[in-house]
Amino acid sequence: MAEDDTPDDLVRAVEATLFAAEEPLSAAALSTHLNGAEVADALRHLEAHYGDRGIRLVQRGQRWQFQTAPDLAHLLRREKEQVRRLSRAATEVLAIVAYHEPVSRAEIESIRGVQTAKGTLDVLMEAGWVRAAGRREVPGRPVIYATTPDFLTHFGLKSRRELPGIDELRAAGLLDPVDEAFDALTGPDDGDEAAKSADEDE
Amino acid sequence: MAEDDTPDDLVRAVEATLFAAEEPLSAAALSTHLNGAEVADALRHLEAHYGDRGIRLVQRGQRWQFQTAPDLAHLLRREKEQVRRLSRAATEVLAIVAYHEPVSRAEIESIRGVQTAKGTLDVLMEAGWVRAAGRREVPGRPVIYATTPDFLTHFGLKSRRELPGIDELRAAGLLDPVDEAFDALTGPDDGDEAAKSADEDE
Amino acid sequence: MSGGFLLDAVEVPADSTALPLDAGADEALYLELDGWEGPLDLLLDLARRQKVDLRQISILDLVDQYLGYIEQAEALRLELAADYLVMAAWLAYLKSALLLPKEEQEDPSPEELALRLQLRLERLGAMRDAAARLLARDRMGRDVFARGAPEGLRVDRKNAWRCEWYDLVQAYGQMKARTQPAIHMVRERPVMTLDSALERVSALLDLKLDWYELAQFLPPGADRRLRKSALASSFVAVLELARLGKAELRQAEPFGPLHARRASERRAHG
Repeated sequence: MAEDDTPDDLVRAVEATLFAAEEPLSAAALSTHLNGAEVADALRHLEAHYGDRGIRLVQRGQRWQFQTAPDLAHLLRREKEQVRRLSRAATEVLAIVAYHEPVSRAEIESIRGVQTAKGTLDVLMEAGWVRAAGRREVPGRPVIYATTPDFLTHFGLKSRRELPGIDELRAAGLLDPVDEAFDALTGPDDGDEAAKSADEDE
Repeated sequence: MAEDDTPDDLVRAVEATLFAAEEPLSAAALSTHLNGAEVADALRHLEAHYGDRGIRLVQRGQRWQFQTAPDLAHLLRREKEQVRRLSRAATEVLAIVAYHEPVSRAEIESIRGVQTAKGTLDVLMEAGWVRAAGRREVPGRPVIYATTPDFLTHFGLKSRRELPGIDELRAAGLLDPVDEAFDALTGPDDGDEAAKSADEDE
Repeated sequence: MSGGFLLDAVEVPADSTALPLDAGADEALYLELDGWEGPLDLLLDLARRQKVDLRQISILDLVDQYLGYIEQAEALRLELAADYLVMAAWLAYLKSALLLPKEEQEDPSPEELALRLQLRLERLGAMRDAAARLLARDRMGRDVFARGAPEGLRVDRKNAWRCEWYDLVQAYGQMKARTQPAIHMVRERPVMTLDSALERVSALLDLKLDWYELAQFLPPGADRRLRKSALASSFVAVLELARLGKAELRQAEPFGPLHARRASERRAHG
């Protein structure tokens, strides 16, 4: 379009006015702003000129505005991936969820012997490896957590049964239900049932 | 320019990114945002394309931005008078900082012949045009001041070299301190002292 | 705001060039009192009226104009800031020096002082012009405008978490080991008890009345761990026998070999 090379004064004026405007302008408002000039042709001209550029002149309702081309929207909201290693604490919590699921936070803390910062579970959920899986039907109805399909994918597992070393750990007695504190919390019967039901879940 | 009709993907991306940015962007920042693309050619291309339009792509300091063409100021100004008025003192101090930077307060005062109220520099720093730029390594270690990239943006300067008349002022020695100018004018035949100090300068 | 004229009562003209220095008796005297930023500023203004090119001005005329200006202000009982008066005094001195015959001049010469003043005025003038030209440029927000409603750029940082299965299992095992109740078991190992050492040493000492080195009490062919235990037990055994008066001990020097023998009947009873 040869006419693009030297836009006339009105086209330039419309272009600059729409660019500097803080909100979309109707043709009438534009015209008023530009001392009553007839802006329809200029708008069409600009719309065509910007048709295949990184910027578009678009009409929304009766009002005109510049915006970035829709196919370039990803440039405005870019995501930057940052590879981060899971902290030791988060790894431990993840292991507990994986070996004992479904578990409540209190159970996780009882197994680890330390309080679990809330952020640790959040990190695991952000990573997509752990999800809330309902509530345990005991007083207080604590949220219980379980692993996700993404967890299996990430660690290359078909199922939790494949967790490397789980049989050896069990044989070594490392997965026996926990200590008195845990029993006191849940009651000896509950504890057994929970352990049993966890097994049945698989 | 026929090539303008179909800008390539990189040109469109640079165009859209600069258009959407709230702040001027350096070529480096642009490149980072666009996954390390080489943007120099695209910038030159766009600068030329927008050369005679109602919008311009301009370089201010190391940073690029779109802005309206200056000759259309009369159309846009009526609604958007938002430039703060500077006192004469502030204007003079700003000019002295810009033309002499980096410069200490004592040096500013020696040129102006009056003390500079503390508020004057504060106003310029609050406007974002002047910043403290370290200390001069002389007794007392006075703070020295310099202009900012925002100063260049506001006054439409590509760099300090574009400061109006700076080359002439420098050539005429008008940016040199009075003592230096005096020695240069009076020369070695003005007695022993001048000769001595000229020697020391070497 | 140091060095301003402190007056509200006097009319301020919009244009400072309206200042008439040679005001006639019935002409109104206009003083732009708030306009100057100190005596140098006033001098520059006066010089500018004399000549555009500051290198061409007459310092003597300038001094006269400044002093005349100060006099007029005083006649009007304007309160002048001290630095204006200091400048007036200095200029009066400069004027008299400039008018004196050359040979009576002091050092630095008045010409030198005048030149320095002129250089200062030039520099201030240059900055004043530069400021005006700077302000006259196309300024952002006044003459040119940035985009009114930019979408803005945002970079969302997303964490891609990493963890290896080995870390997972190892963490689990170590954690379990950490929290497991600890049971300490001592490994079984060959020892010679004190009782059997007592028996053994007594039997050997009874064989003959002679000095035995401690090592000779150790069972021949015993492995290293049993020898250690036997050595310790045998040592305690000889000490015990010595305490009971059934054996004598001798050692030539600290850490030297320890010898024991059966106590003779005589000495044992003596």
